[in-house]
Amino acid sequence: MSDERTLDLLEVKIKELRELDKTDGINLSTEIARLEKKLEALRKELYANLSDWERVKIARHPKRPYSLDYIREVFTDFYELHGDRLAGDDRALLVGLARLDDRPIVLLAQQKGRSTQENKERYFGMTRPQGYRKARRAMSLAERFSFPVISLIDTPGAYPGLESEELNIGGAIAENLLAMTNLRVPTIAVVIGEGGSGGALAIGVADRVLMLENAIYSVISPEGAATILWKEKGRMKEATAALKLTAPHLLDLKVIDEAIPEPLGGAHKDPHKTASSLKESLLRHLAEVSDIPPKKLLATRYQRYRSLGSYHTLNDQQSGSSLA
Amino acid sequence: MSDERTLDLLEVKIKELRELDKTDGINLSTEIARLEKKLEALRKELYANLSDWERVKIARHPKRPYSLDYIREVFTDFYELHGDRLAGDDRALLVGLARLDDRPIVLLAQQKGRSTQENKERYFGMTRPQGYRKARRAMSLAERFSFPVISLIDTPGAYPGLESEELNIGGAIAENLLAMTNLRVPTIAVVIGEGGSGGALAIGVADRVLMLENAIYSVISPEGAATILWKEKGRMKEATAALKLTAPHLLDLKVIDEAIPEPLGGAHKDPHKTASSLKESLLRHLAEVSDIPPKKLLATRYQRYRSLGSYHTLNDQQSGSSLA
Amino acid sequence: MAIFKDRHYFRVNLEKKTDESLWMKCKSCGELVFKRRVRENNNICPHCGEYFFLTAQERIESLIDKGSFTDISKPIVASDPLSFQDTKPYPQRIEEAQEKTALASAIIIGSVTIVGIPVVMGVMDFRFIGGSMGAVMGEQICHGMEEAIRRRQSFILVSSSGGARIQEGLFALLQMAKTAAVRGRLAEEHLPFISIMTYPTTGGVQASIASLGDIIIAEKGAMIGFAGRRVIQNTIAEELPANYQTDAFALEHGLIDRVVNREDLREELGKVLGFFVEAQ
Amino acid sequence: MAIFKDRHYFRVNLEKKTDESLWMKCKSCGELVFKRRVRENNNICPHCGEYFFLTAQERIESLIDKGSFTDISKPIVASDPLSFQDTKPYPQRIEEAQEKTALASAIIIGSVTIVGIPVVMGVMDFRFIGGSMGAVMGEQICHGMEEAIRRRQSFILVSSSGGARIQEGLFALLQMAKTAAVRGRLAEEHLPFISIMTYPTTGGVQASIASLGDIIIAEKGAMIGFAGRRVIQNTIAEELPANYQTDAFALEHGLIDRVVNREDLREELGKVLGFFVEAQ
Ligand SMILES: [Zn+2]
Ligand SMILES: [Zn+2]
Repeated sequence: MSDERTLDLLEVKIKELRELDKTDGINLSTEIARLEKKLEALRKELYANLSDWERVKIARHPKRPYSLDYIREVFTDFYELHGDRLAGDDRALLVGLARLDDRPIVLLAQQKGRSTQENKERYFGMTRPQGYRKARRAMSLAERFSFPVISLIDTPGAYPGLESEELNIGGAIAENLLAMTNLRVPTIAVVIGEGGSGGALAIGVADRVLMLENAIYSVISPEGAATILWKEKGRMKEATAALKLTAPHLLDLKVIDEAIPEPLGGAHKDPHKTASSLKESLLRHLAEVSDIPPKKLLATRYQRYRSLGSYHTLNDQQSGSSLA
Repeated sequence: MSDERTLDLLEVKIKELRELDKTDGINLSTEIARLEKKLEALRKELYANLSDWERVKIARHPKRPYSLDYIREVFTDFYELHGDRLAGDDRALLVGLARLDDRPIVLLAQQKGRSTQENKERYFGMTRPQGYRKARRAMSLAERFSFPVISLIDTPGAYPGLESEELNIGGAIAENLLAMTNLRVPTIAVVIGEGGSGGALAIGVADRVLMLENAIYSVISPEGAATILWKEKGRMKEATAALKLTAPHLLDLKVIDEAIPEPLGGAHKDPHKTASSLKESLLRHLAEVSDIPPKKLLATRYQRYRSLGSYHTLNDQQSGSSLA
Repeated sequence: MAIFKDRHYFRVNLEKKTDESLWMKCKSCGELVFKRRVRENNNICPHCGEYFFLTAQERIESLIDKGSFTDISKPIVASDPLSFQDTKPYPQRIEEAQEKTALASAIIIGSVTIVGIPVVMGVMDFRFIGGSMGAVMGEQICHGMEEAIRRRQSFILVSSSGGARIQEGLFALLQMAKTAAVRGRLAEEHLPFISIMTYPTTGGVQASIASLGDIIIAEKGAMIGFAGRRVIQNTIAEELPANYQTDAFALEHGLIDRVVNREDLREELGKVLGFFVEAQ
Repeated sequence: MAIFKDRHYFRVNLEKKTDESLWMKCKSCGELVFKRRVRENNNICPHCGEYFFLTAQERIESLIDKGSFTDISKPIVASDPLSFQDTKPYPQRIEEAQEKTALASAIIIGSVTIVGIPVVMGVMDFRFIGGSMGAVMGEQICHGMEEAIRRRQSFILVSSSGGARIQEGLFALLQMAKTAAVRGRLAEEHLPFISIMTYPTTGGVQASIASLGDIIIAEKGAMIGFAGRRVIQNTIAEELPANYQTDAFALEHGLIDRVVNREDLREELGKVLGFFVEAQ
């Protein structure tokens, strides 16, 4: 079976043929059309049954669109707000006002860096307490002025480190969880890349939880799980399979509401198309949740989280015996 | 006229005579009684007309009782709560639960140090952002569980310094001012020593604002005012007189509700007696404000602050002309 | 999943005790000490003061008024929503943990009195898969808080957990949000929640319910924090101070209200609860 | 106090202008520049970009839609509750400041439109006793917020102040609480408050109303903070970084939302206000 690189090479060749076709007046259109069909078929074959581990690689692909890419394509008039008014301004979690088809919203968006310099500034996309508290401030603003809140989640996890602990990162995450369950405005969260544990959930409690098709969302990274459970970091593929961290799995498990389709091969193959799918989905869900009266919205959200998690219930006979 | 030190010496002598009287069986009681009367008369003469500057010295006297002294004598079961859950635990502003004659309350108490070591730990009684935010957390607790809030104010001012600015001390003070105007429980603030500017006011917005007789409460320290206005730090006596920062002045100006009497010469001459006066006053005011229905309490507090400050109103004729 | 079906639900009864060996050797001072004396001493070595590990049952005993405990846990046990298997299947892990601890899950919910004050209490057991929070623990904590609301009592949670239960994947992570949500109801009802953090209170438990106490008390020697030393050293290789995530570190940085000796915890709780009971 | 009685109340009218000299010399680049050109350029040097000082009148002009200004300040002037005298009597200081600025106090409250959106705006003038906040400024700010509530409009405050007005003693200090209280009403009414901090926004103004904006925007070059360099050096003799209390410092430490060039402020305000107007 062909691999991704071969197909990318083929794509380049087709592009070169098209140039040739144009500049020299040679008619290659039939051949080009055939090649394109072939390429499409090969792609479908290649990507039809992506393994979970392959999806992890797509979710982390260095060319994958990040929040700012979607902010440019999906929203208009992004007006960034800085600072938690307490200790600093985290560059790995951006917040601001924006419009989604003319409707003002509050945006919370985790942002990875592309360059080394940008990654240093953005702590490789890992959110610090200053970021979570800035998000909380933005939530209060949203509530005061009835802006819906949309979260774009993309983080390997909360930033681990001395400063984070000194600023009570656990407490910051916990306070956000509580705040989001009570937020009196419609809320939508989308995992666009990596949904890394508590660091993702801290802006992910919402009326609708969506994922891009190749995004992942997990209680722990595959590498972390492999290290802890298999005592071997190298076994992250097995860990990945066990964790059921992909959008299709999580949709099956009814933990998320929708998996938003990506172009064949992943969002980075066609960022515009991905953005337009994301926008369509956001508009649809926002319209739905906006129609729900506030009281019912909150009750429904509460019920969603209250009822989360499966367990076995034992009948009274079974639970009658005592032991210590 | 005799000065304070001479009188203190006389007091020591009387004490020595009393010892003599006891141990050797010599009857000196008549002489002692006379000396005591004399001492009392001299004290009254000395302290009858304290200048404002003398009161400043009493307010800052190193032996003056501090918050913890009153906490021991006025309240019972003080249960200190630590930390702002954000960045640290300030030792210059203590918060906790306590009882005032069996009634649970939340206490906010600024605390100076006595030893060099303690002053280092308590930043010479200057409150940091961590302290104001801890106080705010305690206010929320008070509100959730309907505890009245009692503040003991004693600080030269908010702690100036790089870390304070980095943690947005101005914002921390501002947020407290807003929170206290809306706090849905009875609140009482007492300036027990130094009420240093915004650093004091940040826990001082209340239904009743009291001062110990020799406490001071000012927009700026006498030294600061002398430096800025007279361009000479040494002219703090004049600045003191101009600032009207003593309890009697502020009572005259109707800015505070009561000046709680201190023993002749200041609270440190008889801390127990001072504590019992403070307690009596607190109980009385707490009983009064507790009788007011919550809605009216808040409306009254709002009105108190809304109407604060005097100015001249010009009639329409005077304000008719335009100019630029 | 069949294995759970024919298992008994272990309702904890503190009265019944199997007496084991009489003596034990203190791992800190090396002295041979009477087991019963250790137990009566809150599992603190009578010689050197070393804190021995407490099971959930022992923790409850050390905190409550003698004889006041009733297990009011929900009769539930873990399911295996992901059919998770690492070096062994998840159901087998559960079964082994149940055998080892004589507990149905990593938490017990009890109705107890402390210094005469009735409260609902949740107590985690670190022996049960590291006290990790899966769907059962999440549900039990919520159940405990709802019982506290029904009874108009305070809720106390004693944490001892490494974080979320990996084997339940995202379901485990989401218990953080679930418990936080129900904690909000307790607040709306003006009922106190006192969180007690013991060794260790970390990861997803510290970053959710445990950090949301009206009052947060750490037992002396507790470890408190979000990301463990190893995670930090693997991720960013940062130098960490010796007191990292200790009780003193948490107090200094404002994460908790108090650090309390184990032997004083019961009295301390009585003192705190007293304020709230009077205010109600 | 008699001196106030026969004074006119200065209601600001931006249309009337006395034309002074035609040219000025830029203190930064030394170039001779047309005064009118400077004024049309938001008081920025057309040669080197230096920001010249803005009076309240100039600040208003630079922010609002031309011709949209109406002075809606309360007709009040300072009294002298403490009969304060330092090197001169307080009433004399007030009078001198009024003469210098052609203003009744250190703040103007206006009804204006910004990019077509009607708002109530307060603008401080640093020339008037350092833009210090006494009872008049406190009352005017509250009046402005109450007008915003009455008109269902946003409130914008442009700060330029060294802090509380020392000459009014505790009355000045308490304006911090007074303005914070009324700001609470604006919040309850779900009306936006946009705080603009310029050079300088410090002391009691920064520690009260100016820091309570829903959105806080700093003009480039602003000085923002509580305690000035000199206070810190006199009190604790600490080393301070070069960027202490600069706009960049405030942004880095999370005190403010944005830093904006003077020439972009009007458009920026239009952009922000747009969001809130639509949401209402
Ligand atoms: Zn031992
Ligand atoms: Zn120039």
